[in-house]
Amino acid sequence: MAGIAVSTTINGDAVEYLCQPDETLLDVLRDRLGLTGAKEGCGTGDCGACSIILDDRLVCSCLVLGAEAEGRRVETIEGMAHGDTLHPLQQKFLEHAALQCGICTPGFLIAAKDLLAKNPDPTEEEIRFGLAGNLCRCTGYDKIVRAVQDAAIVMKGA
Amino acid sequence: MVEVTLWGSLAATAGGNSKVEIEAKDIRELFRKLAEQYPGLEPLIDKGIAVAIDGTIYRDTWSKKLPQGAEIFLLPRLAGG
Amino acid sequence: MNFDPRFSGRKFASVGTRPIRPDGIDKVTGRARYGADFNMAGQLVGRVLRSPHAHARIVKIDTSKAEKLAGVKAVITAADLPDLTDGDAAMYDVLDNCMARTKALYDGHAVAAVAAIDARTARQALKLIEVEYELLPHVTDVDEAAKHTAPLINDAIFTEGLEEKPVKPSNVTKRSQFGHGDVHQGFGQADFIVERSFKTEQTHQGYIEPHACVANFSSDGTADLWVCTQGHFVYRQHCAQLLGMEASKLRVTSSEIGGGFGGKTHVWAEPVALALSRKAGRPVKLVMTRDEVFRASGPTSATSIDVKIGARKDGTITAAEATLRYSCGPYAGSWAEIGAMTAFACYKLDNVKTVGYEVLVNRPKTAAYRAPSAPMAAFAVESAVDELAKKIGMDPVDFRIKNAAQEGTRSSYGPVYGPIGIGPTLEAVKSHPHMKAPLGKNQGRGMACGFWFNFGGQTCTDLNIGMDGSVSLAVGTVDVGGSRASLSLVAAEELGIDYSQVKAIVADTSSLGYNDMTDGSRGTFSSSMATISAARNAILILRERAAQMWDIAVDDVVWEKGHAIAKGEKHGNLGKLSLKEIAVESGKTGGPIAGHSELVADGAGVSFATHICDIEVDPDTGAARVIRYTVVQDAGKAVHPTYVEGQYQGGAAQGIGWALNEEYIYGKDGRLQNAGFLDYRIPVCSDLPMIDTQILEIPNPNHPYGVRGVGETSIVPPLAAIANAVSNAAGVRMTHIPMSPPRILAAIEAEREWSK
Amino acid sequence: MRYIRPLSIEDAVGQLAGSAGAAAILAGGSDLLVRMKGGFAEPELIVDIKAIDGLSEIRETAEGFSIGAAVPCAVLGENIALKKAWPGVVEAAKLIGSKQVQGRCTIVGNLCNASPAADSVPALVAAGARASVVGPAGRRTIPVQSVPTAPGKTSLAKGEIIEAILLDKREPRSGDAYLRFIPRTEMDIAVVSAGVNLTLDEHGVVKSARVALGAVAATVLLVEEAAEVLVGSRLDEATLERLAKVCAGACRPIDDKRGTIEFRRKVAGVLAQRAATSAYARAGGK
Repeated sequence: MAGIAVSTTINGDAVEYLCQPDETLLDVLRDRLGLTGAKEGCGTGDCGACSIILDDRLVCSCLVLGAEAEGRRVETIEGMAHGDTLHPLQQKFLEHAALQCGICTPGFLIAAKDLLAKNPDPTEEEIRFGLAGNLCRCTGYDKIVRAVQDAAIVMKGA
Repeated sequence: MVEVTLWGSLAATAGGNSKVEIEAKDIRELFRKLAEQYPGLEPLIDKGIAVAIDGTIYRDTWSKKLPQGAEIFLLPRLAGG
Repeated sequence: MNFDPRFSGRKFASVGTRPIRPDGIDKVTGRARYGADFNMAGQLVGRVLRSPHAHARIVKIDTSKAEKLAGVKAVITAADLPDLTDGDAAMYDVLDNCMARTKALYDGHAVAAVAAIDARTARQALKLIEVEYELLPHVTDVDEAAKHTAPLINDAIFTEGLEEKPVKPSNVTKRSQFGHGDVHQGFGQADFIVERSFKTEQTHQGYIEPHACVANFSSDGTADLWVCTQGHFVYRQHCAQLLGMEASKLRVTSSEIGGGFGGKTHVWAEPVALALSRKAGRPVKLVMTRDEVFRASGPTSATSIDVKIGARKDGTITAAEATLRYSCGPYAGSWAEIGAMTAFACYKLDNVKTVGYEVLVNRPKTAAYRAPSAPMAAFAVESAVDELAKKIGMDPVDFRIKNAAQEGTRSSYGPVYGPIGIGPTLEAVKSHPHMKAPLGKNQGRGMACGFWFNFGGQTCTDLNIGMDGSVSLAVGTVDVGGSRASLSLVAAEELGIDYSQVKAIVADTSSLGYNDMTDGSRGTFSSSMATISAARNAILILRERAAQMWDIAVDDVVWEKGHAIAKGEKHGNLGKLSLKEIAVESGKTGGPIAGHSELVADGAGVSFATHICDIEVDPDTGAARVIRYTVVQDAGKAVHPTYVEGQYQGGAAQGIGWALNEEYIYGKDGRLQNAGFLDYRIPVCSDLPMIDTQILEIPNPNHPYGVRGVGETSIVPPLAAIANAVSNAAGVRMTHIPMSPPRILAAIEAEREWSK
Repeated sequence: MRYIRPLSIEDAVGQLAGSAGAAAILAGGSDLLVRMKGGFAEPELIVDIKAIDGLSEIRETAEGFSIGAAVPCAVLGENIALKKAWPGVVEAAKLIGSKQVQGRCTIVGNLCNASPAADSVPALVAAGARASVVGPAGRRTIPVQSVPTAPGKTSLAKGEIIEAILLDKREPRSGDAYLRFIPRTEMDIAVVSAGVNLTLDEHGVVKSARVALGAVAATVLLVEEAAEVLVGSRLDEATLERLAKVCAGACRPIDDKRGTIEFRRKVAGVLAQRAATSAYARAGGK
């Protein structure tokens, strides 16, 4: 099986890699590029732990082939902070203790970032439905929702 | 002399006795004498038995003294999540 | 142990504050490394071949074709994991569960494994392994399995705990009994009696991170294991025993753990990964798929419980009795025994009797799940208690308050309680605004209580003071939900310094003495006790060094608020020395300053919770929705209240999932039908409301700060609280968990038929 | 295994028709990649159709709407004209999976996956949608309900691709709605579902109707008797009662891990009532 050469942009940087035709973008990110922030919780699009943004659309990277990233823009958790300045969502997740084990956190942050980009002033219900594709088993979601609400306020003021 | 109550599945291995009297000053001596009198208990003691002394549960502290007249329960050792 | 663990009633400076956790930045930036985030040079991919059959004799395994496939570096079967358990029956079961030896005992049971250069090759190799099975009759239902006519899962098992040794083997491995008084007589005094049978289906902890490890076996007989686990020291012991190694030659490093809830207290794939690495001579990474996690890790028991409770007109319970049957998977366990201990633990009872039966079934080996066995027993008991209150005509909270256990009560499992929190949680619930909030159409409110023991156990910590005065705290209890923050607070409290000066880590098995695993809500309880002890030991040294610096007697130096202070008028002009000032000079005063502690943290305080929930039921579809939820629980002392709240909320959410939708569904063929997050339905964000919490602090007399465990109790009341709420909303008593829409709708329809 | 990304529909058809082994079309991948992960699909050829001109567009024409095969469902929800004309179709498409899946999944994929529980299909069937099929033998247009023939099976021949879904221009006083039952609030497969599409006359009386039920038979059911019940009515209580009864009677459900026969029958009727009420209101009925 021949490898496919892919040129793409990840977190603003030009990246090239070779991948197999059946290899998911999640596997490419984790195993070929060392970007292990996206997690595989299920591999079937049911948990959202591998969430990334692909050309401004929130997707599960386990449901995208590595080959499909050709010529596109990929944003992962590793690109969310600017240098050592955390994104307001990252800061609010810390302040609200919106994580316990933290395995779902990168996916939630990416999904929340996408949510607030499309709806800067969401209601609690909109946040809850907007984040329904991300499973968290530790927190009961309470502190996650509060962190997103708080981050939305900060981001509107910014 | 202390009175020891055996609970759960322990009583069956001590010949159906749920209460036994043992002359013991600490948990180590208690376990040694119990194993002598009721060989069926020995493998369970080896695996680990919890001892409640006046309501406080001890799992591994052999040197723990058994006060005269204390209420002593032997409990199966539990799993937690 | 030169350490007084008794509660001292001190005022706190750090404990009880809410700082940001030390591992937080790595977790929000994607840098934290979990089980599958670690790699080694030359690493192979391990994969496991699993039985598709619920019960089958393994006639033959032919691995020759797989071994010849290019890129395959090792293929193993049970033959590569010889039995070294030396009569230890529990460890033999662990071994057999890691790799089936003569029989496959459930759908998903490992039968062989491969290590190959990549995932695709490993997958292909699995297909080339030929296994010849002889199918055997199977049984997956707990009640069916307990019958005399059921297919036998292990014909060497005879029921333990019976008065006469049975002559025939059985799937019932053990009977256990608890209680006191005379229930027959007690029921004779009752004016009202409620008697019902309940069932709960099997659930999974549902941690988002699948089991993952990297094993590296060296040719010199030493090995390293990187693994997500709740107890790396326990994993080391088990793996070393199963592989015939000396424990000290196996270094286990616990990765960040992506959830465990009891499910990562047992080894599954780790001995297999080590055996593959040993055979291949290369590091092997083995990560379970989600399907494998459901089929082949350790879910909780399915249960069948009969409850009978009697009370007088005045609301006094006169007798309580329960028979509890818990599934164990195909290996003996003590799950019903725990259920039997916890069932009536909330109440003050003169006559109580519980009997537990452990039942083998062709399902995965049961593992602990957050207060294991207690939620099902609480569901049955608290449902019956609610019904009994109704019969008597008493408010359910008042009825519980009247019968609640208190200090001095003989618990239903034996010992007499010290100071406990069941009464206070009930009083808090009684006066909580939630109880008075109005309800809408098709809505109902329910409440229920729960109990869990909490554990202590073996614990070891190191506290090292750097020459700049900063403190490194190394603990051996895996941090599953923020304990590094809590333990840093405890170290800061004891030393009298700022939280920011302390950095806590979880040390590997070669860097610290043995620690029991993080189970039984023991992490913060035990490691805080050891941290306090280590800090006090460090303070002894700090005082000595200050005495040297001042050239006075150590007895004249006291430690206050992070400083050495010379005591007595003769030293009036010496001022004080900060921890940092002493640390800077440590090279000249005797070298590094550290405090160590090795102890058995005994005296864990039992914990109680009472939950309130409001449910809305759609009477046309049976859909139930949680619209409000409140948790009231005794924490002893909340070291980091935000993470205590998090534990309360997380346990409640897991309980809500269990109550409403989560269940293992087996087909007639004995195969698991919903081994994925699509059809094993854990709650999503839009399913839940905010979960309100109220922390009560009734100090544990056996801990210097009064800490009890907090992690598990919160999962105990929800099943019953929700069942009681559904009953009040829809007018039907639900006796089968989960209360999925088809079950609720069927109950409503049956009630409609009946009332016609 | 090969992955290709053709630029024209003809090239895609040719590659599919010429492939020696199993070939798969990749648009959103939310079904295909799951099947590949589970080892249920091992295509020799994957044809990614997203680079084909026009397939990623929604076009509004004189006849109605043409929704390209590679348009993610999230985009359907962002098209104001489509949402106004066919709110039921859009709400059905928006129920598939999570936000993450919405960014990828397509209604053509949902249709061709041929699950009886597919969310968008009852809505499309109720809407009378058609599929534009391109294959080695040319183009043809077929009703969407003729695409799935059994769970996991379609009527498409080797080499055929559905390039677009066609929806008619709306008559005045029309409305459609789709409802499904799931145990959770999101992230589930429909246990049972109903799509209803109505057009009213000037007096608010139902002039024409289509009712489709999902997850109650091997394929989505178009229940003509149910439509007959609605036509001529103003959705009074008695009509809704009869609608529920007819829908429950039309079901041929099975017991499975997601629901029971009894549950599906009962709830199919309930959902049909609720969807009809919603469609009626959307059509301007009172």
